Amino acid sequence: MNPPILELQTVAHVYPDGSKGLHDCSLTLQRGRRYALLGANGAGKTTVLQHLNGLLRPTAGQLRIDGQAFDYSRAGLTALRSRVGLVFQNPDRQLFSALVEEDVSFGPLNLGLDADEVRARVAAALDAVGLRGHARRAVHQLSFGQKKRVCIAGVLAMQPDVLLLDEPMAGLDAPMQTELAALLDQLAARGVTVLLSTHDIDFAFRWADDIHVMAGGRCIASGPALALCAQADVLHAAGQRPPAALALHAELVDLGVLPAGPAPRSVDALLDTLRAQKHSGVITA
Amino acid sequence: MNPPILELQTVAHVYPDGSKGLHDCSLTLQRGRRYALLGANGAGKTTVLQHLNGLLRPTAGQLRIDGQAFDYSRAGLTALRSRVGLVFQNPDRQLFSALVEEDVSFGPLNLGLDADEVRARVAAALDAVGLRGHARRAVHQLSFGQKKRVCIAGVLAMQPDVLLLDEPMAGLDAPMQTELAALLDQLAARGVTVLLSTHDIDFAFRWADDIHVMAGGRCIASGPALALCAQADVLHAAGQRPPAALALHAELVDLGVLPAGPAPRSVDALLDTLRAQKHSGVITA
Amino acid sequence: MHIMEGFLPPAHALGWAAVSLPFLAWGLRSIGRDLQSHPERRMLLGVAAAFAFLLSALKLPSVTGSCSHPTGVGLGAALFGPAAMVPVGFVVLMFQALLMAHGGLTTLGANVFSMAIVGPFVSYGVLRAASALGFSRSPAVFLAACLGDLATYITTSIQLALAFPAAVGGFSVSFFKFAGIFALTQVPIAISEGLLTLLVVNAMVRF
Amino acid sequence: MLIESTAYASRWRDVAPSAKALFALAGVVAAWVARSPYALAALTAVLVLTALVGARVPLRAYAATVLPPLGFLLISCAAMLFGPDAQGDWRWSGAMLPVVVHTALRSLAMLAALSGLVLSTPMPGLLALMRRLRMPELLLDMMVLCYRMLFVLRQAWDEGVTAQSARLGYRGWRQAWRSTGLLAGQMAVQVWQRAAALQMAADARVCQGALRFLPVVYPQARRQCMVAALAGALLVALAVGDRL
Repeated sequence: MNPPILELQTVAHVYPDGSKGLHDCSLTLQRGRRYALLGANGAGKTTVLQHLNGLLRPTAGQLRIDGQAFDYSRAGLTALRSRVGLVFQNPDRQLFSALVEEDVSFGPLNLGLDADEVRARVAAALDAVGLRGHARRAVHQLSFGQKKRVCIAGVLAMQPDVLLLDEPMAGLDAPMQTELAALLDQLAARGVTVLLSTHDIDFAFRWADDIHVMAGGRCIASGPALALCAQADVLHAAGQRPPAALALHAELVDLGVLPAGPAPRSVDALLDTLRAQKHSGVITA
Repeated sequence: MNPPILELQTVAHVYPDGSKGLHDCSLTLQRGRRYALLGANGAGKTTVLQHLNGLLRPTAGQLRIDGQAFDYSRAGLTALRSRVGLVFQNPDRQLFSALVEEDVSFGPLNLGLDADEVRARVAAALDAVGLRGHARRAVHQLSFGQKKRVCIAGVLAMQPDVLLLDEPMAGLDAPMQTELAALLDQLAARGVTVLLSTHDIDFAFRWADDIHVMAGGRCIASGPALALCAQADVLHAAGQRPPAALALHAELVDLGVLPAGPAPRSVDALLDTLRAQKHSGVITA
Repeated sequence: MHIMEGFLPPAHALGWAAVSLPFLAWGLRSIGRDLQSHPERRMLLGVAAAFAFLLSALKLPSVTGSCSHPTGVGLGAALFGPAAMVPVGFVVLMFQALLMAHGGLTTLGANVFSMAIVGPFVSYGVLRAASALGFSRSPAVFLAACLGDLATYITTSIQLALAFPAAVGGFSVSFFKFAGIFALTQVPIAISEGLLTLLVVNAMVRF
Repeated sequence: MLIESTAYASRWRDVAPSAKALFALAGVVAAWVARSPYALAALTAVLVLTALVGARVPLRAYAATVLPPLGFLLISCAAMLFGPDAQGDWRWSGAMLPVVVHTALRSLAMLAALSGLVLSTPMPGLLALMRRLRMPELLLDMMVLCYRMLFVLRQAWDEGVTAQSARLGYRGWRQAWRSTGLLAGQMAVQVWQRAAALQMAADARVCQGALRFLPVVYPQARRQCMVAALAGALLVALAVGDRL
């Protein structure tokens, strides 16, 4: 097996004001998978993301990239950040330029690419997020969801191997969430490792391949979404209840309404299963 | 029957930039009930709330309070805003003071109350939201959920008859949502009319007595939560799917797993019903 | 107080630009030195300029309809030093000219001199002097902002009088005419400015 | 901000800023060169019409833009024509009249020249032009950030005022002053937090110091500059002719 593309090893972080961000936090990211970083507010999700991108430096423990300990040299940071893109939660705190295409060009230009290459990347990134027609618009004329997509384009234009997103679904309504999830799926299908933080276990269960559970500044459990969400004690320790789809499925299997087998990933999928059941007319009880 | 405490009658609102906020929007609030204002982003929820508090003035139609048309005089606005409190979505945009108790005293001081009365109200409001011990803390040291409660205390200290909340659950994780919903229930039990906006139909269905559904700047339907959520066509027009608990209940009744009857209000309640079913050992199919 | 586009004769417009330029260069160099150790200062001054612009476009409660008072320049001088305020003031004045047609590009040099150089220096000086004399914070801040504003308005009156000396009596008569007629708007603005700065500083120190 | 929204809606929005700036510069030079009131008035008329007809700036927006500077013009001209004399009596002094007329007309012409530019060119275009004209990088960075943050801070300010109004914060003048002070103080503190957040976001995208952006390309820039230079030369020729 390849070494993980990114890894935190027993990382601790103490903020300058003395508050503890992380302690003894370990987690790994494998190439091309979709990860959810699940935890309550204040569990340390944002701090983890900032460590993975080299914005924060561990007080103890280490960050490893491709199996190598990361050295925090200037060149190393540039290389790390060009491979690991981070999208922050609030667009108004990360967009510098008022013009969409200018802002997206910021990252690629910093990588030292020539103008033609940058132009091509900006166009491709705006295409990917569905904002090609808005290249010449002013950021302040866009909706919240569009601004969020400009932020993502700004990171995609750097063509990262790993994309980190801090609470990307916050403030988006259901159709916008579906759209964004589809975009992230596309990226993952192209081999980009995606890690997003969320406090919504139903979303994490529905979307992620693997889940890292954070509580009190530690990653208390990691694993495939299905296996992990079945561990009620772990979820409880993180202040989460089991995903609705999983809990319902378990009850319905117990009652003999549904055959045993892998649980559907969402309540909608469960509803579909029940409807199919009805048409087949078989009640196993 | 008493006249509704607040009412919008065929209200239209056009923003100065020409964009339409509302058109032909009518809805009523009866004393002491819990209302959800349900709709997608951009459906006009925030605009409705700002009309109910007199922050915006209808381009056409009128706002009625206790059955009287509202006159937008200076004195009228003061009276309206002291009776109808509005909590905005983002705590950082509505907390201005360094200390918690100072911020909560902002409204009562503006009402022109004397210092003792203000002190008493601040203490009572902080009690109500469970932050009494935090009165002297700095606002910026609080967690997101605590800030949200300070915002609510700031409005409660004005002792409003009607409490309006814009997307109060946004950004809160599940335990914090449960806590806030309990607080709102307490207020409603004391006779305060509560109206909150949300795009989460599962939450609206679980919590509200009555639901107003917004779509395209209009209130397209109003009614008791259960009756309203059964109208799939109305929900569809508002870009909503039926609440999961309701849909699941209907399927399970159809399959004969559960007896016909009123649907449980939440997936958790449904799970409880299923568990009870299992123990009684009766499968009606 | 802004001198409008084209109001100054060419020689005066260019002359004031030539006077302001060294101050601007000096301000930029002083910031540039700091950037080595504090890279976030670039962002800080950009955001601060936006905030100063926002405050300057504010309609103050007592002076209805009046806007584009140089609010924040005195405050900024106290926080960042008068040198850094020259570029910040330059940016604010440039934006006022381009986004609100207050002031102008041909008169930018003159306006920078009165509002981004004289104003902040006077504010800073008053603040230092007041604290040396043992004033408490509130009167010191009020005086600094208020006198900085008044100094700006007097400088502008001098600039106008130099450009348009009276036919009889020359510079001094002309100066008193400009100073007299603009006092109607500028003195209330200076007092509001002092008051607002005082409120802002009092709110800030509580955080 | 009226100028801002008008510029984005202008028909000449996508004309190269260098061309529009060249024409505006020619207008400024011509206004400085021209001597007779008639020439200045004609120059003003040409420049105003160019903006209204050529760039399709709506008359209402144009009028609203130039109104505040006209107020300054009125007061300043009044100050030169009236005022206390050596004895301290207020009187009309006609001796200044020719100077006042010339100054007022020159101001109007220049105001027209630069209003035409800013009402048809959104700020990013002007900033890109300044970059090409080698304005110091630090100054440009400050302007880019200032321009973006203007909108962010203004929105925050408006939301703050709305939230305060909901709690009766602008009920009377006392409350209004107090609320304004509180809000301004809270937002002043935010200046540092926002700057820190922006710096972090810049670092995440491998910021190397200065902020760099890809300039917008105007494919027709050459031709447009030629046309602007020609039109500008005509304006200057008119002014020089007036002087001779």
